[in-house]
Amino acid sequence: MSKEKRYEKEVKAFLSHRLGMIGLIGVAILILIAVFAPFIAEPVSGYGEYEEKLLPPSSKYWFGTDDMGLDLFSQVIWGTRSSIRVGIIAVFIAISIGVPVGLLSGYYKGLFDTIGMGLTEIFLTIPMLPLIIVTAAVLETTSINTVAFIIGIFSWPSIARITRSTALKICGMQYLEAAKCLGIKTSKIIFKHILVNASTPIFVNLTIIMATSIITESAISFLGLGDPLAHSWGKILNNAHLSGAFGTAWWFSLFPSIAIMIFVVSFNFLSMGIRDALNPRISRE
Amino acid sequence: MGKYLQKRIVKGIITFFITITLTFLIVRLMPADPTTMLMDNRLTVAQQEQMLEDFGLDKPLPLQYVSFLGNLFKGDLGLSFMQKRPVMDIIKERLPWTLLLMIVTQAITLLIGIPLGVYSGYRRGSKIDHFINGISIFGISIFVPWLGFTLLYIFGYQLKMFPVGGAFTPGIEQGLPYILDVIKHLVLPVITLVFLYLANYVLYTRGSIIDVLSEDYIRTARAKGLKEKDVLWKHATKNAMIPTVTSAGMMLGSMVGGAVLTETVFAYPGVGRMIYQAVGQQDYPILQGAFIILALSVIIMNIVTDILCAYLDPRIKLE
Amino acid sequence: MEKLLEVRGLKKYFALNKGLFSKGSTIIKAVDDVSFDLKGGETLGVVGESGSGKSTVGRSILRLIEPTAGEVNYKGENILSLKGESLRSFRKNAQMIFQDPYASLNPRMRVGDAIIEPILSHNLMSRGDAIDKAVELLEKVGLDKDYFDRFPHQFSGGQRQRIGIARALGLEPEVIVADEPVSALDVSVQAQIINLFKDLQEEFGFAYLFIAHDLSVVKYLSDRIAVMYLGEIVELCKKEELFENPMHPYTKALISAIPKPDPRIKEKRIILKGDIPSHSNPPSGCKFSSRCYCVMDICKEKHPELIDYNGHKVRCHLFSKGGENNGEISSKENC
Amino acid sequence: MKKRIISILLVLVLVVGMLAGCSSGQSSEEPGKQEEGDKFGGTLNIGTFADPDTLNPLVGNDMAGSWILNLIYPTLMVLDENGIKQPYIIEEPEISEDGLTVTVTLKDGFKWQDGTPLSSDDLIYTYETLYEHQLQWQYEVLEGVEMKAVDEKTVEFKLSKPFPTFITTLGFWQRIVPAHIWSEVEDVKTFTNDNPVGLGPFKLTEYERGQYYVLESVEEWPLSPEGRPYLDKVVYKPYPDVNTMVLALKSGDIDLTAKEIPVAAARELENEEGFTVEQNVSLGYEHMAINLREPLLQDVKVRTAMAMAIDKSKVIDFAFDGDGIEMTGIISPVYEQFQIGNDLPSYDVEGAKKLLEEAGYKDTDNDGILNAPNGENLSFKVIFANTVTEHEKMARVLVDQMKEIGIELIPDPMDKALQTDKLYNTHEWQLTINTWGILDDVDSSVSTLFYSTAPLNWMGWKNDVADKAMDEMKSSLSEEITMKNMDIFQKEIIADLPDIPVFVKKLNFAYSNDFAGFKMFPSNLKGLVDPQSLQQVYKVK
Repeated sequence: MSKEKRYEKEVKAFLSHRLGMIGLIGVAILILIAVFAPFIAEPVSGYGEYEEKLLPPSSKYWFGTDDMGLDLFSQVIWGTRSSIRVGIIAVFIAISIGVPVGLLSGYYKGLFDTIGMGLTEIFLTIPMLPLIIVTAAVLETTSINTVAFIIGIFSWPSIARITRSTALKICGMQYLEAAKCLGIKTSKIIFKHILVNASTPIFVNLTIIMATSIITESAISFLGLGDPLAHSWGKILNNAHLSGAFGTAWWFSLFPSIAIMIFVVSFNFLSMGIRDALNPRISRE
Repeated sequence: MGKYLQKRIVKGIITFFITITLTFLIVRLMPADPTTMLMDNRLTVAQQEQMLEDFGLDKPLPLQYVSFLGNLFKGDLGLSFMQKRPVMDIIKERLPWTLLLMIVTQAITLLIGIPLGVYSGYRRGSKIDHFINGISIFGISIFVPWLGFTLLYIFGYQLKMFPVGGAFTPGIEQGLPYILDVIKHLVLPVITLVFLYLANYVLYTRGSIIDVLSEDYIRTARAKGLKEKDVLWKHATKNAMIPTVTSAGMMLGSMVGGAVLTETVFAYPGVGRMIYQAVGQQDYPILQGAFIILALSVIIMNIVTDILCAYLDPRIKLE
Repeated sequence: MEKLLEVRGLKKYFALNKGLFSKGSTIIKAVDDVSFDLKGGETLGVVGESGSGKSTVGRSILRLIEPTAGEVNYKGENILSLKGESLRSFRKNAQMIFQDPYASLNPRMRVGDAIIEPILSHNLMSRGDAIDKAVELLEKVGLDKDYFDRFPHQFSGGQRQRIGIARALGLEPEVIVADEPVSALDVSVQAQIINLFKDLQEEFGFAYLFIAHDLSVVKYLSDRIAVMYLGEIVELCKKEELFENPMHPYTKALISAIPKPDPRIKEKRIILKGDIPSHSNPPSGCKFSSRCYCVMDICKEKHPELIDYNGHKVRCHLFSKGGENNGEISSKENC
Repeated sequence: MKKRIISILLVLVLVVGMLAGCSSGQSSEEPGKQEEGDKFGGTLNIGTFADPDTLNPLVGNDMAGSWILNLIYPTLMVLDENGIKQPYIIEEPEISEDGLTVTVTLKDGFKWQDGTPLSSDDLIYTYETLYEHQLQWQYEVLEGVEMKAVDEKTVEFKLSKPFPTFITTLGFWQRIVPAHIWSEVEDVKTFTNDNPVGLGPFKLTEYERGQYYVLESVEEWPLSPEGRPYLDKVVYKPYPDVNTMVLALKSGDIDLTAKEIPVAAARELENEEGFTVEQNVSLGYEHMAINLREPLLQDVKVRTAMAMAIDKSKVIDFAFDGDGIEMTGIISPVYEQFQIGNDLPSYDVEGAKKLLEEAGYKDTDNDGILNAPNGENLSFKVIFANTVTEHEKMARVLVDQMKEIGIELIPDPMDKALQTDKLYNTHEWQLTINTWGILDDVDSSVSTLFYSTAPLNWMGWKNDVADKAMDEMKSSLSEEITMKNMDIFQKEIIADLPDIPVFVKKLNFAYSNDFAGFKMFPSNLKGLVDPQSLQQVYKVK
């Protein structure tokens, strides 16, 4: 009876948040596309027919074909998989660095805080994209996973900040003192008390990291530093760019750009919806 | 004030020091010998060794680091592998353009972003609020090179309103024609970057205006019978601007990322394009120098914005 | 009864740094040389205005903050030297009830989980047994067992304080530090909770260190009372002794502030002038001298010792020489 | 409110200040030159992809730099339209019968752009400096060479052994610098040469790095049809993004592309009015090299089967949009005279399969990949630079084609520097897709690629018969000996196949029809911007 009630208000607020719902639907569709990609479009590889190079959209090729005569619709569909994969890996890395750093800073404070927040500031100070570019160039092989890994490595500061501020806030709460006083194990304090409370802001942040990681991956691929063998949207744009088709075959660059936009917009809208729903000041009664 | 400044500067120096050390290491972690790229395939072994020696790359890493730091203090960022000119000179040529691009972008983004954010925060939950947010989020979602190229195609090629790339026309007359020419070249890249960064300011301002509007002094101001317009645009906006200004300093780092792509598409002669080219050529001294200068700019900007915020908000005590 | 807790020379100093480049710092003496004993089953009331250091004493005993100096012996063992796991296992012997029942429960945790969490954390029993115990405890503190699955925000302040008590009881402690446990509650609820404390003490026989900012709350519950001012104990004696024969001017002021049940009894209320002074800049000599209505010249020069006057301890120059009235101040009222 | 205004003002002041600061480039508007004929006048804007790395002609060897530097510092020898080296600012060199003395005479009428006449001292100074500081790779050519100025215009080179392509190699690659200026330079290696004083048809008058390089025509250039270039100015503008460059061409911001344009853009421009697209051929070729240190690749039958499995026309279609010429042997069709008819095995999938089967390769584990007798899969990694799109596409096609005969190729794109490192230093590779650059002087350049001890022979090919043939070719003074050895060399290399040549690129260049008189020279290094072309380009009125 009472179990679900706690979130009832927030869920209601979210459901009535127009942008948030658009985002949620968008994300759901993207996940469905990624999961069911094999049922939507045949994967393409190698090269197609010479006569079918750079064909504009038609009933046969909905998004036209690329400079290798391959179906762009299929590439965009399969690119969804790469994108979600990149996002998930980046998010995973960002959490596994950001959360511990944030916790150490916010819970143990002192030297941990100085070092942790110093590192965070440094990572926020260094221009991220150029550094990712250089790091991508440093790595011997750039598979889509390593690209995602690098993006994750540079995405953790925002997570660390949020975890830290939540930890600091909760450490100042009496219930944490109560828990300490009751002799509850530190690990339990951290997980049950701090992390559970930090989970919502962290989640909101993750959806944003998800969105930015795709933009970054696309930029890296576009600059020719990504995984040349992956079906990522950035790679399609890179092919369009290198083949000089930006100005000649509009469909080559338009559809992957739209895909990126849908992805980024969906995740941003979703995070906005959640944030607004959780902030009672925003939803007008 | 003095102490706050001191503290802020010391923190900045430490950040800077760690950043340059990190940069130094990353650049030297490259898997291939950094001179491989500049070795003409037909260079002899003796020439290769000479080249390593010329760039000080034959020494052990700690020694390289010491001389790197020593030179840095003298303002010497080393020689570019490819251009064989001091990196400092190369950056000096490029930096003003990037700064111009960024300052104009920042100014315009703030000028548009803050009012939009204030208004959508004030009308939170309304259609107009969703519209403003939706539009600005669309802005950050467009792939920059594609947006840039599309703008070039439409306004540069089709409508012939703006030049296709560059920063100014060669041989243009000094004075007003020159300034107008520079502005003409600036328009499209700035539009691209404004699109890219608008959302940040709109959302930041919106968030803080919502917080501010529920505070007591706003209620007091309303209760005193002040006009709603004045309450919103004078009292609330001033206070809501602080987090936005803070984020403006932080944004600088990420703006450089956008500059890499934008400057490349628009053939704009800034640091971003220089970085793009240096990556392609594996010109590590340039990359290293660019990072150092950029990190320094971001750190200084952060200090400046912190002080600016303290100035805007008397509640932040400069202790 | 045996001594359960011996507190000796407890000090807690904070250093306030002035800045990165300015040398030195101001030392704040939040607790300065506090000593007392707590016997098994006894209730010691600690009273003082906010800032008197009473909460700091309570927290230091439970190692929620680290004291600067002193000893806290629990059954002869100095708990200030405990570390890690041994500290954690000591904690089940001494528990705290917090002032704010709204803040002392994690809003994201169900009531039942909050109660069994410490029991499980100390491996006192299996999960199933812990649940049974939690239900039993809920009933013991006067709550319905159906509340087990609810979240704290569904309860009133008084109910939450009961949950907090149940939570502490789960560990079967011998000492409970109650830090202003009722000050955040409505007056009508206060009495219920105080009665609960009394009942539970009778049933389980634990000792209370009961912290409050006015005497009226501790009057009913305490066996002995300590009065604190600016980090020091200024008076410590049996409850009856304190109310019948208060010695320290500050204690007298506090007693006079208790609302009288019969408004017709006109007893002159002693109004203390000014606020409690800043810790960083306490008056020289007696710390109370700046507000004392009996102040003498010596008070501003010499810091008075705590003097045992037949088991009635007091820190005041009025009684410093063997408890004799120095005569000088007899002209002043109430002294 | 006041504060806001102040901050806006501050920003404006900064912007204006910056603009003032940026405008250091001096204005170069001069009174227009007198019209000497119909064709004179006009500015040609050329799109390039990058700035020159350096303006120092003794150090620079990048492509963007050479387009500009060649106009300022023309070389002694140039390519003609057929890729044959011809004298440019010198008369036909004389080579003594024993091949040990080479005499070079400068043509009359050349002056440095400061008015000093070009003399034999400049030649000697340049070559001596080159040798002394071990600059470029050409310095090696000067090993054991004695130079003497016979007179103002003539230099005599004494070689220690016959080297028939001595002067074509040196003269084609090495630009000459003025001795009277450069002898004052402290360190020629790091000299930035910011105000170059050249010799060529154009002089650099104004530039802004990253933006433009303005070159103005000289008053006198004897090699132009009418004594000086028709154009008043040539302006190079760098566009790092080729799409933007093409757009700039279409919108009239530039009139010519120095860099080749992508085929898709070329096809579009061909159909557009006002533009001409011209093609030339690369002087090198795209190939797949084989590391002979790898046990499985040591079997020549495997290598031959791989060569037979490649359908080169498909590769050209997809890797380079059909704009290529198939390689039939080890020598590019551009150098037809050296092709002897030792052809590569022709495309024959069935034949390749049979060859492998006979050699004992069978798919014993049924994974679709053939196994060697020792059980190992015929599976190879093919490395290539991730920035070269045609190699990536080539890899995609080759993966498919090798699959046909049961060989698995795993594409392994990587950073260019890393690829170079693997090829030259670590030898940790199996197959690689790469380009041989400009193969001038075929008879001598094959030995820089395939001689057993040559640094570029990272395939690790060692064939004594071929080595001997290459030795003899290098010092051969008669065409007969050259061709005989060329035949031997080609037979050996086709039999061994350490390298599988695939195709020669055809490159597209486009220009606006507002200009005419262009001449196309081979390779993207020359194209339409060779001084021989620009010295006679004119604006259509």
